Amino acid sequence: MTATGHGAAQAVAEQLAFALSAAGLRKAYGATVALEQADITLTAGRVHALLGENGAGKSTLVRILTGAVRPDAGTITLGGAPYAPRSLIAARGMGVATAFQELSLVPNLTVAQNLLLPDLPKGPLGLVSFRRVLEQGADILARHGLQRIDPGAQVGLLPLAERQRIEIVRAIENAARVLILDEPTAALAETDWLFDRIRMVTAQGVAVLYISHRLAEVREICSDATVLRNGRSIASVGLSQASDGDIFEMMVGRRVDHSARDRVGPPADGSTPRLAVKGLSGHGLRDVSFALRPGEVLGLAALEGQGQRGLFRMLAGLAVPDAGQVEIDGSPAALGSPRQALRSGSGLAYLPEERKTEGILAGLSAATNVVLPVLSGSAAAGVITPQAELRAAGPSAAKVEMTPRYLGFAIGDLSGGNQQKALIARTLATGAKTLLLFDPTRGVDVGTKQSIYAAIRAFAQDGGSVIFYSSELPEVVQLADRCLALYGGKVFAEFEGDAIAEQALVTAIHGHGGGHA
Amino acid sequence: MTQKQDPQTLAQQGDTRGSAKLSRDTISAATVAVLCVLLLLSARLVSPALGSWNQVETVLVLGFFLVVLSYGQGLVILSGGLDLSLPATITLGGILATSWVGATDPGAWYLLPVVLAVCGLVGLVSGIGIVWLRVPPFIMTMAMSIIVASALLGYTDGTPRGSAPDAAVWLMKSTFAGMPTPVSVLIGFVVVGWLFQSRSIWGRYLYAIGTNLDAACIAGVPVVAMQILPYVISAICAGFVGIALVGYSSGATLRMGDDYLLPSIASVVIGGSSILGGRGTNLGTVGGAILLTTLGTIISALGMEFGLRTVIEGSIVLFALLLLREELFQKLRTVWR
Amino acid sequence: MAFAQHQTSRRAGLPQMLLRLTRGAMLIVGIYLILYAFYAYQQPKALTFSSFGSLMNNTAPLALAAAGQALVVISRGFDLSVAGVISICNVTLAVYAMDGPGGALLSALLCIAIGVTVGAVNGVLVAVLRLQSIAATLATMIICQGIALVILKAPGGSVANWIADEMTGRLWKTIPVSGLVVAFVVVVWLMIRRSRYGLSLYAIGADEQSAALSGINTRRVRFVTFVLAGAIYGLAGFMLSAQTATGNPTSGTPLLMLSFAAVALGGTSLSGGKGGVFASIMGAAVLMLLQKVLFSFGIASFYTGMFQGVALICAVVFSGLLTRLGEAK
Amino acid sequence: MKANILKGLVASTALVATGLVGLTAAHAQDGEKFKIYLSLSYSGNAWQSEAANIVKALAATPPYDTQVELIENISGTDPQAQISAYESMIDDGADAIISFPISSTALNRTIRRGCDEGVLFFMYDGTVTEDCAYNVSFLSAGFGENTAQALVNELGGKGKIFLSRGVPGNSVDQRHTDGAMSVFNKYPGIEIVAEYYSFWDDRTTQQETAKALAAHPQVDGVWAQAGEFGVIQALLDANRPLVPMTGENSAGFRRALADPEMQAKGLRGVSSGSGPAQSGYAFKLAMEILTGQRELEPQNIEYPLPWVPAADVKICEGDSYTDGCNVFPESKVPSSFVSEVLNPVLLPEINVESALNGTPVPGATIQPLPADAVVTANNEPGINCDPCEAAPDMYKLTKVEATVQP
Repeated sequence: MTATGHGAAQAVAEQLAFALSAAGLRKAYGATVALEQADITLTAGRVHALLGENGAGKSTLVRILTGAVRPDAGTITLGGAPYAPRSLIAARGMGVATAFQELSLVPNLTVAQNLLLPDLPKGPLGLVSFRRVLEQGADILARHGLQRIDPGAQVGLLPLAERQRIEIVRAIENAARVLILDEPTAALAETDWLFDRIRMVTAQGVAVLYISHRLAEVREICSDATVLRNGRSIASVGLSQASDGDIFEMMVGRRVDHSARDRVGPPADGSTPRLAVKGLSGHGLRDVSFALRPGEVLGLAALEGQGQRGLFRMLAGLAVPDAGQVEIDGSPAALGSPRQALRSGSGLAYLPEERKTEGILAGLSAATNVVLPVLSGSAAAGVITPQAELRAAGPSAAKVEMTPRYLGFAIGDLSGGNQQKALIARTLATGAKTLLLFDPTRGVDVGTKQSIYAAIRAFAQDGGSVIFYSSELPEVVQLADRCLALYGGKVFAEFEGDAIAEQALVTAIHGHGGGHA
Repeated sequence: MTQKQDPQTLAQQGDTRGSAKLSRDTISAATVAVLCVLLLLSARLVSPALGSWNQVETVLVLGFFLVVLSYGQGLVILSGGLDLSLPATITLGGILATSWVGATDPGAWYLLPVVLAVCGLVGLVSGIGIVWLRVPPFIMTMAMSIIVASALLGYTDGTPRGSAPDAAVWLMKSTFAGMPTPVSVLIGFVVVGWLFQSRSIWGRYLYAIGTNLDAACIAGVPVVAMQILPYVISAICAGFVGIALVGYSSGATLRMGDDYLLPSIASVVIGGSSILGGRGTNLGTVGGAILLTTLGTIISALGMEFGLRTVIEGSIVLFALLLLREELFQKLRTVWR
Repeated sequence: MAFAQHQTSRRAGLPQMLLRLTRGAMLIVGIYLILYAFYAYQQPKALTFSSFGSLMNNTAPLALAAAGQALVVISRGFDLSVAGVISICNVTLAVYAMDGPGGALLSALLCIAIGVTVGAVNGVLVAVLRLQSIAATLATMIICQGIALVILKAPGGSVANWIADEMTGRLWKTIPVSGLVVAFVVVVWLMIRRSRYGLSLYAIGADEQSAALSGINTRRVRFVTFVLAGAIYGLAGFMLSAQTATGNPTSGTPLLMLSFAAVALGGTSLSGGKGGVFASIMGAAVLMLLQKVLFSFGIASFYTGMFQGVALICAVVFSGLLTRLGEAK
Repeated sequence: MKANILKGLVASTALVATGLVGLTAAHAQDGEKFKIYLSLSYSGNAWQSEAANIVKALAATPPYDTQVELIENISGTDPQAQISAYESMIDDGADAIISFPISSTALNRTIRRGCDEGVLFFMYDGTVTEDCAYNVSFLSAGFGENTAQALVNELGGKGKIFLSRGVPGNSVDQRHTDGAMSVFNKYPGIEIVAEYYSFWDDRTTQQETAKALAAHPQVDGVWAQAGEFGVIQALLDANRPLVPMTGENSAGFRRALADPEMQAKGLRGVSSGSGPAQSGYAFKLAMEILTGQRELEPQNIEYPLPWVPAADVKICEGDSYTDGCNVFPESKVPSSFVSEVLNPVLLPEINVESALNGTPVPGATIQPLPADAVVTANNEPGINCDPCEAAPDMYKLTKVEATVQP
């Protein structure tokens, strides 16, 4: 805090006046009620966490506060005055700005233009002055320690992490009173930069609403939390007074089992590897070799952009390697498309990174989404009925503890967590013996995570092989039998069994120490 | 609700929020059907002869062409494309049927399928161009249309010869089980079409690639084949319409398909499908096609100036579109919950 | 933060040049010049001012129709009403001819007003009522065609002489007036492109939701786009009337598909967010020139269509290839 | 992806290459001959291609075969495209342009430019209002009023009738209909119960007639433009009796008029209307002027109105209209074939094969047009002249007399 002596009291008074408070918010989309009864109060200069499972109504609450949608009922006050923004711009005008989870940057405009939208500085003739846009954009980037980003670069061509930072910077620039950060760390491998920024804005008396699934982060930066469940605000608590277990219980509605996993010893080395990767290069990967044995869960740990995406896409048949070979069950495999990958040997099933754009088929039912790869198996003479689909999807859905009722719904109407469950169920339903899971629990709540972990373990115990990448190291620690740390497109270190520890992984993924364990 | 509660009590609270149940597709198909019936009934006000079973039969026979055609168009749109080559392909079917087969050729039983296969080839070329050469569907099919039309012009030297195959005449002119044959065939076609689109794995695949091509590919859908397939089916449907038209009017002309392009697209969108793909049913499309034909029949009976007729026709299309709007569906679903 | 990978540094070399080439109108301008060279080789008269002038006159209506269409396509939409607007403008000018320069100005304004009105209706249907653009404009097109037929039942009437003569003439026997009208639209476009609206137009074409979340009023931008496009169609109708000097209630129909072909030839992606108005105008110019070139080569007229179709596919494939080569590393 | 790109490059280059090779091969020239362009608006129906075929056949018949370089061009239904085509022809040094004009006014400026450069313009069937062009057309001969009167006569002055019109928004359709209405309006007993557009096409006529029949149970007569055979088919489809009707010159209609079975069902009427023979006549006229055999200023020339009542229909045995026959049997031509393509007086050198295939008759030579062949047409404002005064007796009957009084 940089506030000095006598200014502090005055600042506190102002801060209290600037607090945002919402009561009894309700919002329904047609028949779907997204938010039933939500109350929340933000205090200026402090970071308030919003916790809840996917589909609890967090996004809707954010959209209401942002002015993107209007509530059906309830009231909001901002600094004591009624607050009912009719648009995003109106909300910004009142000092409330949001960094969205699904980034809201326009891909074909430049960084500077995105930062300044919609009020771009004008030059003579009333036209946009590209020079001033670039200057002002560069200024903003510099202010937030992002000088390395070219303000004239097209946003769509930047890596995801940089886009996330730009999104956050833009929100900060517009947040005079309230800053809303929706999953700001989803694409960020480390939080130092972000937390610096947050501390800077709270020092200026801005209230921050922080939404994240990562409780460790929340504990680090937030002082209070509101828990949403099923569209209701269940409780508001001071974080120092609540244990993780309490919070999980409020979120999920039951105690979460956090017992350490029992590692099954890897099978004898003599067996043929289910998947053998030899000297694979291309798409950011440089000469990577490893083998995956039956019954093994292999974790990949890496910072953003170390070639893990390329590896998965090449294995899934979505990208063509520059060099190298992939063997399945000992014989070379031609992976020309995901369909071919599914049908090579004992099969490779891929869970894509982006749930929305590569995963779900929004208009179709969850059951169809689950059984799509194996439709021909569940169809009699090419004819398939919705009932047959439900029956076929049932067993796989049960493995990820997905409520059967949801199978009949359009998957686009389900919460993110249930969508992810359906997608995992899909990889299980394919019957493939090897699963390629890219960040299987991205943006998923604690309860869903546990179900997914259980499903993965059960799959491995039945003799299946799993290779997964996770952006969260604890997940790797908890789930993997063996772990590869990628750095610069190469396997930098390998850990096995109890050697997989968070501290060791952190150094390895940064390219320090280690060597082959 | 900010006070702290006992987690156990909280845990008892279930998810009480409702969710959408009624399918949008059901509503749009039903709406279109209701509109058709209303139109036919109100037609009695115009002329007492309208609204009779006789007129319904006329509408169904005249609507035969558009229903078959817009089924193919509907599949293409469902898969995320658009087929502008229909007029030329209709003409291709008609011309080949008259010039290769002719009235009494005993080889009609294998020649007519060959004609359909040639039409399918046009669709195949379009599909390949779209998938492999990555030409946008709009441009690819438009170019194919120009190419096929010009090839036909050259092939016929401008004059289509020959007369309608007997089989085609039988299809359009005879009666079967007390109903005109085209009506019976139409019913069969709609049932088979429904089975294919809504109850077959290929239909599912088409919905999947129309919804999200990348996701469908990752899910293991054979995307290349499935992107090409609808163009082939659509071209075969168009060829079939060409043969049927020849049977109906006993001869082919080089411009016989021209009037069907926009109505085929209109039927699909009126039937509640998304022009962007991935949503819609063929029952809706059938309804849309019949609605348009009914409308044409009634307007033609009004004896108005052609300009005014056109204005009214356009307005009713617009009205149907407004009625089938997304927001209205949301409201309906809320009310009917 | 040594690990942060920077892909922002400017890439140089051939791929980058290719990318530049396909972004702008360079490619299509190049194709035009090559075609013109062929044409001039076959038909030396092609290099006279009068030949070029009449080619410009021929091109202007389609070029303007394509310019308006390009706006809508950039915003990720389709506008079929172009045919209707042009027809209405044409019959209106033929039925209510106003002579002299003042009359011409009034006529031009009248055409623009017609276009703006239809565009506003489209705008309301698409931006406010959220109809799919291709469906909504299909309906407005049918209605407009009907209105044109109500105004003028059969081809006939005559457009004011001043318009017919001056708008198709040449200034100082050299510069075609129709070319100037098109150039005027290009200049206006270059300004629009650099305005807030212009950036917003590209933004909603690329990603409407992001644009909305970035604070762009997407409804307004969409609405304005249809209105602007309508205004340009009005000008297209005006120029068409000047060229044909008569009214024809179906005069706009042939321009419908051609306007899309021109837009695609100009490299404007039909999926929105990319391309430009000038490139589309050049696309239209290439289409019209292609007719001349095919004629000068004496292609059997039955097969002209085959060449046009193949040329269209080749051009689109070719520009797509260049774009992909440019984007690949 | 790279493979795809290569594939695409190879394919497109190959296409372009073959195209260009074809282009250069096709362009051969002979400077000695008259360069005559045949400009069609569109092809694709029997009428248009027959008209083009007889011009081609004539141009291949001695001595024209050594005098003429005939180049055909199809520009489409768009006036702009035809303007562009005319301009190219003028630039290419055409001596004459024989053309079916798509618009009566849109082409005027270009035609004027061509006239200034010494090009002769011969319009057939359709007309232009530019007075430096020759219009060869039957339009002024009164198709509408004569057929309407014939129908009224058949119906005895009263009854419910359908009007099967042509293309909406077309000046020819308007002229025909105006002429017909000038007669129908005189008879209060005649009630027009349905009026629809057939687009001069059999199939559309059939569909539109079927719709009208569904709405109107009673119909006593049909006045139709081209596409008339569709009316008969629609009536048969609906199991209705046939009725008196008038229509144009399709072989199907003429054969039906002569068919005793159809007559028994009630078919009577007249076949009249537009004949593709006009193009051959226009071409011969152009050649006679070019070769100096005839002096003629640009003017409107009337092609006589064909007129074949049911009683006069006679099916031909051979390949040409000899012994007063005027329709070919089904074995020779399809029902859409336009019968008024041969003319024993004006075009004795061609036969049915010429009309179907554009081939000359072996051994035939070009016969000069009769000295009195040229009949000046009446002024029809907006159709063949503008501005001009319409003749007061514009709609006077020439082929038939009113046998019933209103």
